[in-house]
Amino acid sequence: MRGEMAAFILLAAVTVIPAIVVVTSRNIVRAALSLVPTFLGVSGLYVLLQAEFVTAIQVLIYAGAITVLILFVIMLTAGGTGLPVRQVNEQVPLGILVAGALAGGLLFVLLRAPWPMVSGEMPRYNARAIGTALLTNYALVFEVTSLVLLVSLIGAIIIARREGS
Amino acid sequence: MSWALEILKASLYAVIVFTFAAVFAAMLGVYLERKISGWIQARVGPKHVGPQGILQTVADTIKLLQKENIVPRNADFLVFSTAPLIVTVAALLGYVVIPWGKLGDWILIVRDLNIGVLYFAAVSSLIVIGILTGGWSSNNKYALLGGLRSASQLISYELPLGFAIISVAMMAGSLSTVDIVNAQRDVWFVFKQPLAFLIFLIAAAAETNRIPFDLPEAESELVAGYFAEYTGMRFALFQLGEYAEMLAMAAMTTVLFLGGWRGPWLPPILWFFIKTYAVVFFFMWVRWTYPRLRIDQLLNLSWKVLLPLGLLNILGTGLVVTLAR
Amino acid sequence: MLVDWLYVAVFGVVGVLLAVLPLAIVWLISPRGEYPQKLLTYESGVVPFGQAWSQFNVRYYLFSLAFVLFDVEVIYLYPWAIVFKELGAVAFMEMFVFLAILFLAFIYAWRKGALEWV
Amino acid sequence: MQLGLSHFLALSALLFSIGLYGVLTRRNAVAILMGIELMLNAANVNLVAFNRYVSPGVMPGQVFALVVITLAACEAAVGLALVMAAYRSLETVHVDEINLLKW
Repeated sequence: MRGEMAAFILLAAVTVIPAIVVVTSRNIVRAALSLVPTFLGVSGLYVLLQAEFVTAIQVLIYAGAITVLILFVIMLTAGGTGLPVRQVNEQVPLGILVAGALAGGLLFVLLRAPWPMVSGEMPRYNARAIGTALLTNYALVFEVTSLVLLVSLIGAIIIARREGS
Repeated sequence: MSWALEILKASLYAVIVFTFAAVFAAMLGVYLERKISGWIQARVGPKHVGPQGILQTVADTIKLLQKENIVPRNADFLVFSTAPLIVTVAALLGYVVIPWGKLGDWILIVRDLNIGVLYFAAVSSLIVIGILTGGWSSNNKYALLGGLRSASQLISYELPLGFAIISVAMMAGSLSTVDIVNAQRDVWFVFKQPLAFLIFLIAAAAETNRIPFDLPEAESELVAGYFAEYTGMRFALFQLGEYAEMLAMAAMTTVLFLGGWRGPWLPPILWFFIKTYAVVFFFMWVRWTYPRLRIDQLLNLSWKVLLPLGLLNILGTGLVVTLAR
Repeated sequence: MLVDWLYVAVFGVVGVLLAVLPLAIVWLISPRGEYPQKLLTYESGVVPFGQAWSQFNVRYYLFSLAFVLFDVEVIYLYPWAIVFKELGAVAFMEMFVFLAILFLAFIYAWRKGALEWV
Repeated sequence: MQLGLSHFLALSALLFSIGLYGVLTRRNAVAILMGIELMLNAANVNLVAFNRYVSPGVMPGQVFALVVITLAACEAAVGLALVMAAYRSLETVHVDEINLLKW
């Protein structure tokens, strides 16, 4: 048990510290790259929560695909580090206040609420259980997902494409 | 206490696998590449260091160790130094789920993850980040262009690769690599899924930047692509990552389609290596025989041929399996 | 199960350490001599002009866009692939509808030239 | 101390607030999207944590975590397409300079 706690603290550090870099770094590419350890840290948290399949998906989609997309867009627009330009707006004090207040409020509520905790283990074959759930109980969610993908692909292509070409 | 023991054991495994990859994938790989290219082009290849030049790569490694690590003034130092590490470590992480063989009842695998092949696909997708940032951080036009091209190529071929893996998972009913090998007790999946095998082979060659898919580093137009600015050991790490990934892909081809360690007479480990190096030889043979593709041909092949074929293959397999149930 | 992933984590950490090791050796034994010309970006031997960090064509974006969306589709194929045998024809039909809708997306992207490298 | 639900909830609250801070203070539209990705990740941690500690054995949390990942990918794709379009016509990615509709 103590091992799990140590792993959690380590993963929390791996998640939160790069996350702070993501929102504060003046170098936009480094900010985007800091997303990678954050995503990997979150996937480690999923391991602790016995969600193997979601772990792999987190790495595959977030770290392997979305980060690449973000890096592409940074390289295709501003191009460089973004260091010569101001990266933050005038809301920094307000932002700190709001984010701090939100964190405080959330922690206050979350840690006091009496959650109906149930002890038990997750299914050993995670992917199998998810597949069964997706194809039976959540079949509608599953089908609608493909519609969402279709619509966002069409939308994104229309928006990103140069007109008339 | 048991945790500490496991960590120690895992570190030991990691050191062994790392050394194995450095020796068998990179050193032997580079040597074989040079020998085979020489053989195909009717030359001799490396000959002077050691018998038949077998120590050539060792000499090269020692040479690279003495080289200065130059970081260009305009480069982004932190990103520049991290990029080769990402490529190498991501390539090595895939080795966790490869079953190398069987000794009695004991399967030689670091860890048989439930989601083995998905894990393999996930960690190899991290290589893109290393290559893209390596190209970007050099602040060199050719390197950046090479990095962008390489990233487009790698992401384009990741999809057909995934489809081929899924076709095999459908036949085996599991994502664990050991289960997949065990499912090929009677017939290798290459005979049940020839199309998926072809797709996987092409996509694997593209994922490891082999000619005819080596556009990112095309010497004649891009100097050396994304690692143009890298020198000495950092350059060697990129090479190590690339060859480690090639061996991992060849091993994965063996696991998914060629029955893994299965085979008559010879011990299983030997079978596994024979099959894996046969695939490696195939990659090299193709590399020194075919000319480079143009980038539009490259992307067309992935998006307009392999992707729809892979999808149709999955649907066809699903239909057949469902009907035959 | 946690032990499995402990191995993965250790592999990552030890991998980084072992990759840094030769770099450390190099740092110890390699010669060092810095002068401005050496630290110049190499490019192809010609003195570089301008910044490399400039704008590139949008077509790279269209490919990565299509990649992300189709990659998301793949994550639903994995769990389906290992259970569809037990669930029978219904599961196959569900996936057929799912893929058919995505095939429309694929055809759209193709027809609109998003998969075209011009 | 036993590792429990509250640890994960606290971490996800922290991650969410960090993401929110990024969204509020960044000028670069891409950086704002990165903040949103952090917030979505925080939500996902919550979903999976509740699944583990409140209803182990059934999978709703993890299934919806997958759906959230899907939506995050769609959001990133469409959002970044908007950034590209804005950059093409206005030559800026800074949201406080994209103000054609404001007067």
